[in-house]
Amino acid sequence: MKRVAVILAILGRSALRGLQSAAVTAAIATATIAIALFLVGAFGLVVVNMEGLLDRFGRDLQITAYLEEGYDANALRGLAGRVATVEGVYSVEVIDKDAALERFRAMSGGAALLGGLDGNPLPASLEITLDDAHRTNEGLEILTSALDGLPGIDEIAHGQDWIEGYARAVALVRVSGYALGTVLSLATLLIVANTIRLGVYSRKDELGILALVGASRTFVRTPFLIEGTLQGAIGGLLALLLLLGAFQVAVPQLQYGLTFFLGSTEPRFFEAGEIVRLLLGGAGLGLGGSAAALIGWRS
Amino acid sequence: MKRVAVILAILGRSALRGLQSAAVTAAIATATIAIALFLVGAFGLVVVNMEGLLDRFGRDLQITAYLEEGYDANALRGLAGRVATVEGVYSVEVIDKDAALERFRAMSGGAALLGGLDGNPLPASLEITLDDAHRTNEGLEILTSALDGLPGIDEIAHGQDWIEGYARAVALVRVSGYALGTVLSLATLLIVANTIRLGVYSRKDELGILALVGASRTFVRTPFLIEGTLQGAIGGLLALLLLLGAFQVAVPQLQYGLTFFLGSTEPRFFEAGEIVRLLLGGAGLGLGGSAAALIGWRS
Amino acid sequence: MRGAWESRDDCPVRMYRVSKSYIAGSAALRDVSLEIRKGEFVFLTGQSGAGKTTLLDLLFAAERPSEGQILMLGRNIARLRGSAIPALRRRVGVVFQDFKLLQGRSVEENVRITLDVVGTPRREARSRVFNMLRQVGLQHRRYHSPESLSGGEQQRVAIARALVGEPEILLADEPTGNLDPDLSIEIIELMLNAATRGTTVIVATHDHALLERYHRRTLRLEAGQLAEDEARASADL
Amino acid sequence: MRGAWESRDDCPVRMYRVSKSYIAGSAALRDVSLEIRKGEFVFLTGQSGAGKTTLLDLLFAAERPSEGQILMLGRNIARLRGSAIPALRRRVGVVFQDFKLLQGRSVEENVRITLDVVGTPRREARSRVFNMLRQVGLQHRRYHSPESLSGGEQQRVAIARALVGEPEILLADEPTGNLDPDLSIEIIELMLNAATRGTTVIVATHDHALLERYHRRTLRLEAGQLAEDEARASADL
Ligand SMILES: Nc1ncnc2c1ncn2[C@@H]1O[C@H](COP(=O)(O)OP(=O)(O)OP(=O)(O)O)[C@@H](O)[C@H]1O
Ligand SMILES: Nc1ncnc2c1ncn2[C@@H]1O[C@H](COP(=O)(O)OP(=O)(O)OP(=O)(O)O)[C@@H](O)[C@H]1O
Ligand SMILES: [Mg+2]
Ligand SMILES: [Mg+2]
Repeated sequence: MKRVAVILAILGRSALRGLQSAAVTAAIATATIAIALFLVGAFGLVVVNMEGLLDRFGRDLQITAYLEEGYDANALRGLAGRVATVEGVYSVEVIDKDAALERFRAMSGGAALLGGLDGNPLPASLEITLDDAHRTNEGLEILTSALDGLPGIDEIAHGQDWIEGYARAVALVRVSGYALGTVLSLATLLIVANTIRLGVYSRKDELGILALVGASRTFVRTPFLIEGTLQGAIGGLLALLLLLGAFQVAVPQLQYGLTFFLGSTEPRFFEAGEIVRLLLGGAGLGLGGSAAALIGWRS
Repeated sequence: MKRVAVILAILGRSALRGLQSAAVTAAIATATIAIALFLVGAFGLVVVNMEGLLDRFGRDLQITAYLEEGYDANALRGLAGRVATVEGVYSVEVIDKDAALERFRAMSGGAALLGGLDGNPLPASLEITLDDAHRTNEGLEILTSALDGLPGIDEIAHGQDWIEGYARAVALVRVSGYALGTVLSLATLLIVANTIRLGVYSRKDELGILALVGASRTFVRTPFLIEGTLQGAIGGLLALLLLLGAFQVAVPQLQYGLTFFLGSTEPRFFEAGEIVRLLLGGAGLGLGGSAAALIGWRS
Repeated sequence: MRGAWESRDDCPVRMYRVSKSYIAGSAALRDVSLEIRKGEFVFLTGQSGAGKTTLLDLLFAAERPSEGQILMLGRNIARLRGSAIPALRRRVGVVFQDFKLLQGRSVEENVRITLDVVGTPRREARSRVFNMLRQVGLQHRRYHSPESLSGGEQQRVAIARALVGEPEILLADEPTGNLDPDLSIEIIELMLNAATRGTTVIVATHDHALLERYHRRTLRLEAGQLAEDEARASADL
Repeated sequence: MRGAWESRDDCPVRMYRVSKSYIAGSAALRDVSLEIRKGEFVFLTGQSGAGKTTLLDLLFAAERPSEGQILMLGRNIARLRGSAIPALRRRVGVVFQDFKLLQGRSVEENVRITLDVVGTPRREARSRVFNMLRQVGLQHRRYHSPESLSGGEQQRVAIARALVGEPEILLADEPTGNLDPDLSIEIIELMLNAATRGTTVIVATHDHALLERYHRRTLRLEAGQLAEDEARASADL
């Protein structure tokens, strides 16, 4: 056991000395990892904020269920309560006949149309919003069939086919997000592995000499793996600092555009969990990269 | 002159031999460049197609100018002709009172509302689409003030504030596109420079030996610059092939989602000019990267 | 730790009909057979390209023989699994013809590597390294890097690295090629001492002055063949 | 091409009170003054670490002197601009103690580099390289890489690289350290021939056998100081 501890200490020191003796190479590799992770992080920030944005847009979109004539206020409230229990429904608002007339009057040209009318031809309605997950054609179908079973509902309207438009936008962000994200992650993996491999390559003499003096595979490789992991973790940290800096600089710069389309909500930075994941990702990339770089290295 | 030719030939051959003798390093560097450019390219493709998509969306969006009563068909056509000359107007369609009534009848609940009416209370209108550049709040203002000056126009409507929504979407794509694109390009530049620098670093013995046998700076550096340029160009070519392959594979895979939100239009690949720019970009990156890598190299 | 039959064998180095060709058709080593006893000190000589380095490379498994059997410390090297090679090498000290020092590491670290790979505690390692460096006259350079040493100084670092672990076998390839005659003698004396303590020593050299001065068993290679084995000749007496 | 005053100077190598310290306080070279005539063949000797390599390094501007003046081919090296160094080096052939061959390039390419840097057309270069390799006995290995050569073979490639350009000055650092006595003599003869054709040759060596065999002017360094200059002594006669 003592010997294991001694060897571990030797390997750890060896890794540090390796970073020191190949300082320039290590610095370049770390910088590259930082850049690659910065890229992933910047992309992640944009996607995270875009999804938040779409979510808020989505919450403003409503479905209107027009009701048959002859419902009194109590019956209306009872119906609204039952609709609220339907899967995917986020909120229900009751618009009675008077409120509907009021609204119509406020619409352009509405007053002119109502001029010659007696009574109130407009129906009462329920304005329904869906929760995040159901803001799709499927969610709409579930709602429609649920409402079909309820008495008193005459017609369901979801103005201007917004569901389709919204689903398009969500799909657009999701698909391009996933596609770019996958490509970006794969590319980062490869770039980091390549960078570390180049670093290992520039020290191939060292690997060879270690093997010649009787170092085992573990002894030769472990310091490189430790170095890779350290490089990755430091790269991740640098990426995080870069992202934070860029975020601080960019947000006020883009303030006009951002308030314009994010409304009052501030764009958000990563949360603690996401930060930890970024750092662990960096360390993992470094470890994986150096492991990959050492694959097929004959000792 | 002959000697210059001889030396150029020697340098060219030397570059090729360098690539050969450091084949693994060169291959790794080229692969890294390819990946980085693939990333830029993939991002570029998504942006290019998203802009096309937004453009098509935008063309479907219309502004309606309601007209005063008492216009006959001729006067209407004259007015439409004048509107068509307004800055930013892409097309104008005339909807007379009959057509407007027809449309209203087709709307949900419209027939019920019209039940008790005599005559046609609906106004004639012009449906105006804007060209790409004017599909903004500013474009709308220009149009509005131009229409204000025209006789016979009662009210201008642009349903559901689409201009704002559209401008938001365009800004979203543009801003995140520019931001990510800038970051991506900078990162690529740094990654390529770093990669080539690591390659140069792993051959520092060679640089040293060349200097010791009396090679001039030019003689030592030119082959590395040529190598870098070749690596960049080949990396660019590989990136292009990868992109083409990914495009061919991804498009049918995503067909459902794509037809859904791109409509009938096929997603497009890069045009010749864009391809040339990608390849030149690769070569330029390689050249710049190797030049940067050699900066501060003492000979 | 070692099997009883191994330690009972008094010839830690045995080669039987060994040949080695790097390039098909031309053999660097041809049909070489020899035995070297524990604690023996042997010179290996021959012209440039005769196969001295090749023979040493075979002995510590840097190369595999094309034909024949090699027993090192009782193990058949021709059949050794790759993962068993480091364990063999930790029992063999090697002075390489081109030194093979780690650039960017200090002289001390270069020498200490031999002790690091067997897990010697740091304190003990440092004092052993210091003593070893003193024996080759480089204790005052221990914190410098090999690049800043003269050719002969680098060679002595390589020798210190090979000897510091008190190996059972020492293979030294031209260990005095960059040393002046006085230093050469000092270094050879160091190796002779190691032999007295039980290390089997093989020294490849071109230096006729050394061969004549020490009159030890000398293996002479000629174009890959063992042309002369003086000790064997004397064993015939 | 060269200034008339340069070619008129019959001492292409002159050092005047040159000192060199790598580390403050300890001098690798101390107050060395010497002159070497065109076509002269000089041995440089001294113990390991005496400063032989340092002296040669100063002569081809791999290092700058801490004090003193050095004239090489009429140019003051201490004052040479960095960009003028390659031009000097193209007129000086150097055999490095550690060879400094380009790994991954063939023997032929390694030797041809000397001709490439001065822009010799390929055909002429190849035939000159071939002839040179034949003189060091390696024409049959010209397409191999240095790694696959024995120590002595690599050393001869380094010698061929230094000589193929017919330099005005040849600096050889321990050029026979890895060669057997017969080959050593062949190589020294090669260098003597070059001297006869007008090349100024300085050979650093530990090999007393060579010094005794050739009885040429011998500079002996001791701890960085010029302890003996036989030719100077004979000039006193
Ligand atoms: N890796 C290799 N590939 C091909 N040929 C090789 C290789 N290593 C050695 N040789 C050849 O095998 C022969 C013997 O080489 P070796 O290095 O054993 O000679 P040596 O006796 O050590 O010579 P020296 O005294 O010059 O070091 C030489 O001709 C050499 O060129
Ligand atoms: N770059 C350097 N930095 C520090 N010290 C150096 C450097 N180069 C040489 N030295 C020291 O200067 C002294 C002279 O070194 P030099 O290489 O000239 O010796 P040498 O005569 O060539 O020895 P050898 O015969 O062993 O090659 C030595 O003590 C050496 O350690
Ligand atoms: Mg050898
Ligand atoms: Mg020296």
